[in-house]
Amino acid sequence: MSGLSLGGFRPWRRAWFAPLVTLFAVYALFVFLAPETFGRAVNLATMLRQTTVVAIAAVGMTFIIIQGGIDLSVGSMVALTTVVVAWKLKQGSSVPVALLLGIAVVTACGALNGLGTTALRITPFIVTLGSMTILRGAAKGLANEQKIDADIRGLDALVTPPENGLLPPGVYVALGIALAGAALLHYTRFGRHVFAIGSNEATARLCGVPVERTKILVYALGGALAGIAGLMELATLTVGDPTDSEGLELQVIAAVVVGGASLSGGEGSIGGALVGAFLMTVIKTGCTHLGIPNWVQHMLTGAIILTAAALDRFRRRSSR
Amino acid sequence: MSGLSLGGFRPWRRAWFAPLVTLFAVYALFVFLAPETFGRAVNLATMLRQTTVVAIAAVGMTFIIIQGGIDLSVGSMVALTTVVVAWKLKQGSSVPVALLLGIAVVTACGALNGLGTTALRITPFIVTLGSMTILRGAAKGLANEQKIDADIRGLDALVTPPENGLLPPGVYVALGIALAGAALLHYTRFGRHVFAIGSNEATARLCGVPVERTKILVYALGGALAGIAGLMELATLTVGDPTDSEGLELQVIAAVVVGGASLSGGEGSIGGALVGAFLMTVIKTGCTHLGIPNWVQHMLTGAIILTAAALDRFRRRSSR
Amino acid sequence: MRTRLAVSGLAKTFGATRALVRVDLEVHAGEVHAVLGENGAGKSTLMGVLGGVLAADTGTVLLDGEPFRPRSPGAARDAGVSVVHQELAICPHLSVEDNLVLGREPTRFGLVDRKAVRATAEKALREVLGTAASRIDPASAAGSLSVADQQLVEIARALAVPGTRVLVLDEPTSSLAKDDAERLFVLVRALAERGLAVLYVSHFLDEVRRLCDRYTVLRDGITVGSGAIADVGNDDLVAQMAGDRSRRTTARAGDEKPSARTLGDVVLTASHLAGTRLPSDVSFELRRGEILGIAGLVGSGRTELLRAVFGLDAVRSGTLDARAPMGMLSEDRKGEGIALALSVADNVTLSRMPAVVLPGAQRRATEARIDELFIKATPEQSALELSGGNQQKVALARLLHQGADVLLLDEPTRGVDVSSKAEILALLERLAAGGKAIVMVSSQFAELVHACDRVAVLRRGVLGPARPVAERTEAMLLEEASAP
Amino acid sequence: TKDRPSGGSEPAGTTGASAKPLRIAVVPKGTTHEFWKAVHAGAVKASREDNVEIVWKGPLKEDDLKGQIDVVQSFVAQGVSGIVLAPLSDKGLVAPVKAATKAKVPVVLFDSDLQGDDWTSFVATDNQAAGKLGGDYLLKQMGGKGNVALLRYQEGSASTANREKGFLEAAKAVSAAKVVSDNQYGGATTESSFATSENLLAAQKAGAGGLDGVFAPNESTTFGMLLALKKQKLEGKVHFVGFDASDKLVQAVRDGHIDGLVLQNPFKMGYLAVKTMVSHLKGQKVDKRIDTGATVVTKADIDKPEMKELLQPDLKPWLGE
Ligand SMILES: Nc1ncnc2c1ncn2[C@@H]1O[C@H](COP(=O)(O)OP(=O)(O)OP(=O)(O)O)[C@@H](O)[C@H]1O
Ligand SMILES: Nc1ncnc2c1ncn2[C@@H]1O[C@H](COP(=O)(O)OP(=O)(O)OP(=O)(O)O)[C@@H](O)[C@H]1O
Ligand SMILES: [Mg+2]
Ligand SMILES: [Mg+2]
Repeated sequence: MSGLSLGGFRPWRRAWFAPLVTLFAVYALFVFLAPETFGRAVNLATMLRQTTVVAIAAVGMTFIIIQGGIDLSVGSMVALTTVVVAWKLKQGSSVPVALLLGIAVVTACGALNGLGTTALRITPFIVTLGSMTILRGAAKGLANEQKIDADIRGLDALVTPPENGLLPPGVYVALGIALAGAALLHYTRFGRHVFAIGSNEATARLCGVPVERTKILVYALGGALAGIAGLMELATLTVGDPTDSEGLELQVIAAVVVGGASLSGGEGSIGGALVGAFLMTVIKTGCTHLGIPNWVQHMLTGAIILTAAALDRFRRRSSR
Repeated sequence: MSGLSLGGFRPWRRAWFAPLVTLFAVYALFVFLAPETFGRAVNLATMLRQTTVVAIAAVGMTFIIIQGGIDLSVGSMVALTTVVVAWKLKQGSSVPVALLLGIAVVTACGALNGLGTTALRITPFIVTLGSMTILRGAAKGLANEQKIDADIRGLDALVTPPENGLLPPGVYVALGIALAGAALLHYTRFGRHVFAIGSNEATARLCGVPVERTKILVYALGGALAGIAGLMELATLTVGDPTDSEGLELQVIAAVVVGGASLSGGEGSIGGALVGAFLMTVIKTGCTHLGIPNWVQHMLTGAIILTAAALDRFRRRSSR
Repeated sequence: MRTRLAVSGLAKTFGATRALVRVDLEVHAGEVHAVLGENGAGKSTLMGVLGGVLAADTGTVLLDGEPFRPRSPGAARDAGVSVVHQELAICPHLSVEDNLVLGREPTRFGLVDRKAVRATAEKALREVLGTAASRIDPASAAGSLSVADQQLVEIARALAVPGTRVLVLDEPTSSLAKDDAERLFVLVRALAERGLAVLYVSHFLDEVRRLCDRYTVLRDGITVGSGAIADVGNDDLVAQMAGDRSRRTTARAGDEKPSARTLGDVVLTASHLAGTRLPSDVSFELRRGEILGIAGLVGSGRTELLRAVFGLDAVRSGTLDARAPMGMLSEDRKGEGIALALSVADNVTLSRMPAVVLPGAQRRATEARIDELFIKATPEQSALELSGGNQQKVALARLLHQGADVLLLDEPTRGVDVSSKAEILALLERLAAGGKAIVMVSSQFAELVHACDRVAVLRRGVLGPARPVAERTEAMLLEEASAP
Repeated sequence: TKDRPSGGSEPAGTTGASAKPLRIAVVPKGTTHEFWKAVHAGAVKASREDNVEIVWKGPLKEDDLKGQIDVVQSFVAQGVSGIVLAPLSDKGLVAPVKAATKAKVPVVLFDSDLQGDDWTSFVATDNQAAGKLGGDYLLKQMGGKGNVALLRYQEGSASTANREKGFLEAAKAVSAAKVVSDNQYGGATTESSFATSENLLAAQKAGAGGLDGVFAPNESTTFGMLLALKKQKLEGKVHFVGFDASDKLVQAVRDGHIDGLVLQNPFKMGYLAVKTMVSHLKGQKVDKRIDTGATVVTKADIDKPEMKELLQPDLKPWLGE
């Protein structure tokens, strides 16, 4: 369960197996149906780029969900980051200062989420529902209920493929973050503590795990990653948009859970979350390429979420 | 906890106490700040009317949350109901047929949610996230991606105050539903089983509680009430709107949890949920009356959700 | 005598684990039948099959000559088999009375009949608790009761089922105090007299000897022996359970006396410690190399004493001087003892981990503990898949791995089989000899007398003086604990 | 309407508060699109000229019908003097507007139409005509032939649906042109429009010359499409006509990335709507329909003063930002 299986390599036992199978099946289907457009390498590159925001946020959400929490404020955090950075840039700050400030602000918001669940002991759902609303308001207020149109000074290079390559730097950033996240989760004490708290908080406390500190760190990490996702979003939008990313939280949570995590904590994997995030993009892109109407696309997305989850149940049952 | 305490009357121990205090405080504040407009009786009536949709859906959600589940599809269900009923009416069906069909459709959807959590054993969050997307797609498809403009033949009377009264019939319907729901929850076997499953599902199963059947019934009930909420919504909108009520699920869940329910199940009350629902309307209306900009309103709403939750924590701690 | 329950050739596998291989069992009406075996032998799995929780792979069960294949716990109960499972099954948010009638709520006009509920609850509690029934308020939330009282509520629930033909009790006394257990024995005998067949799982051989008529021994999922209790000695039973496994070093029984140990400096001092509710006045001093036992009745606040010392519960007044790091083992195995979803390796090493965790090193450390405590598990197995006794050992292994100098043990041997219990007590001896200081709470006063250097008695939150164990017997402890 | 207050000094809705100035609620469809900012500025200008108080309040979420109905009901319950409203649905707001009229709170509509005639006046662009204007211009730029795609805005939004309808009308009138995609919705935000646009361009093989022109019916879809074109290095290669303006869009017209933008006059819309309401409350007769017009701005005429006025109305004096 915890990614520490030391026995033989049995991929069908892994959390990311069901979503990966679903992904391949869906991908193959779309390639079959639209080989000339969907099957092109540049389309793959585009889809990878479109996934970066959700993927980066999903890495943070994986930690939060494994730890037994949830973060509904991630969409608002992403929007707030685009606004803060655009606002700073407009004020004439240098790019690094603006970026760091943006990330620092949402990291602090994440830490506050963590404080709410620990010091005030309110359920994470409610704490982050509250901060989702508050941060959305803050973003709108800071931006004067408008898009902030600043010169983003080359930030868009993050999501623009270089002259001689296919993939923009942002995709590599996301991959790097995912790898670092996976290492943190599986090979450090902090990561094991995250699993332990999600699995049984009382036990973890009894074992001397610094439960409060770990939780706050996890939420702060989630915030920091939402901040980086926000930078990608700003690089894409080129304006600071306070209404941006409404509902992103559900996409991110869906990606993580489709990727095999359990909302009751103690289970989940970063690989699975990435696969889940990419699966969503594939469905969306494939539907557009086939000219499938929006409403069918909605229904397909839902059906595929359910299929992946049902496949995952099957894995769990057979591993008993 | 279960609302059946037979000891002395200690309101501060009750789940609805913290939200009620918050409600009174917020209400009084707004009356103080805008006595001439906010304090009018017609304003109270308007607010009650505006709460009916969330309140009716919250009664169903209370059952679902006490039972240890969650339902993200309630917004889509409300929208689907408005579409199905408007579509039927446009086709020339009689009003009762259209209403019954609308409610039957979403009740079935609710039952399917229940089946997903029991037969497929997928977590409720994912099942209902899937059905939220599917039902939204179905509503858009059925409505041809347009609002359905049908003659709703007097249905709007539901939310229109009668000539000689203040409150429209819809408010009484909501109250009746809440009373019936509370009775069902506290005075029947079914209600006790809902609490037992949410408190400890394995134990309930060991004791011969029909866990699967109860769960399916609870989700079906949630669907049926979402259907009735959908009727109220249609009566308000007068058109079948497939894009309606996006994000309603979060409002409803917030109302239930602000009202003292625990998302890990076993705890909750209908009275609390109603108070939670009304609190949200009061904040919204108060902000409009005071001419407070949207972004401040966002922040206030979030802050008040957090305050109510923190007060509730305080109650729980002091009751130990 | 009439055969009430006949089990033959029963087998049950969980994935690759063969929990039951070939189980045969015959229980007569009117007898109390002991089911014995080491941790992980398959006792609870068998009870699960009888109770309709698990479906057997092969084999037959006959109940009064009729094939018996319950499809759910409810069906088993309705067919006359009611079960008290090893793991606590309580709905914490519901009141005690609602728990007692759960699944069988009496109704009137479609509504729950509160009066009948109350009557049923009071009757059931009185049956199990006798005059002590007043200590449980039927209207209070079940989650607020102590583990022992929750266990009693569960027993009362099973007994309250009308039409029961077979009563299954899976380690019912593992968390009960002496007097509650005694009352239960009387009750069980009376039920057997009335013609019930009782299946009784326990690791306490004395108890089994007093209570049961016949026995069946399971080893690795196979029936290896059965007969009348009166015909076998305890050593014989233990040998049947352990089989030819040579790990039992009974030789160690020789070096058990604590006299050889030298006491070190004081590491823990409590003076007039009081918690928010219990305990109310606790003073003691603990040195390295010492095992201090705490005896007391259920509800005397032993658990809360340990929690207050460890810092889990708030301290209202008094002082606590801890000069060395502490580690604690909870009596609530599922709630605080282990993380069920994690692997055995993660559970064991959680309490002390390097900043970077290497799977290989983690496995090696775990394997050492598995050998030390005879845990029937592999490091990568999920803790959920272990038998109750093995889970308890994992929790203990975790504490040992932590390496704290002061160990607070709340019921350390709960649910552990006979041979392992001796091993664990011997291990505690060795730890103390190695310079650790141990506080041990146990409802088994005999165990305290056997393992501790000094024992103090906690009565209604007040801790008496700790006296050397040489001056005390089990009976004296019981007398002091239950003095008015 | 029949309930026009007499004498002109005291609006019927605020009985008992005689000395108070008129209080007019202005309810847009959302608060964050730049379009509504200009409306707001226009409304403020009118309010200052006529010395009335305006309350600016949109639904919390952009384009949320229920939210807007709640806001209107709230204003009626409050008893404002009049409501100036951009209805999110031509049917959904019939009942609240009727209730307002019944409570002697007159309603002036702007931007979008409403069924029935419980309202006093309607101040708006003719959206279908504006869409057709954009379509005609796009096809002219394409030389009257080729493949065009329409990126729709959102399901059930009447004003943009009318523009889309007008555009399709124009496109279908030219037989050499082919509409290759008209069922993709960009959704309410820039981000979703961008993703949909990218996929749309890829699906139509725009990079390989599969697409000659695109049309987007509002600001967020236009911006999303612009970003997508830039991302695929198609800006200036695929003809593109959008709707409404913002700084970035204007710059794109200058750079030749957008052939033209259909402009409404939101400032005038807000201004005239409030003016009309005040006139009505003062007992004057007002027209039932007031057209605020639409024009296409292109690179060639972008620096003309009358376009400047439309593109970068100076909002500072009115909104104080
Ligand atoms: N759900 C499960 N999945 C996998 N293995 C299991 C599961 N439940 C039990 N087992 C295994 O089956 C075997 C028998 O377990 P069981 O609980 O019946 O033992 P027991 O005799 O009751 O032991 P104890 O005295 O410790 O309670 C053990 O090896 C255990 O690990
Ligand atoms: N949270 C609680 N609220 C109210 N009463 C409680 C609570 N927890 C425990 N009690 C009661 O306090 C008393 C002491 O409990 P405690 O668990 O400390 O006793 P103990 O001596 O350790 O008994 P046990 O043998 O069950 O471990 C019990 O009677 C129990 O019913
Ligand atoms: Mg067992
Ligand atoms: Mg105890």
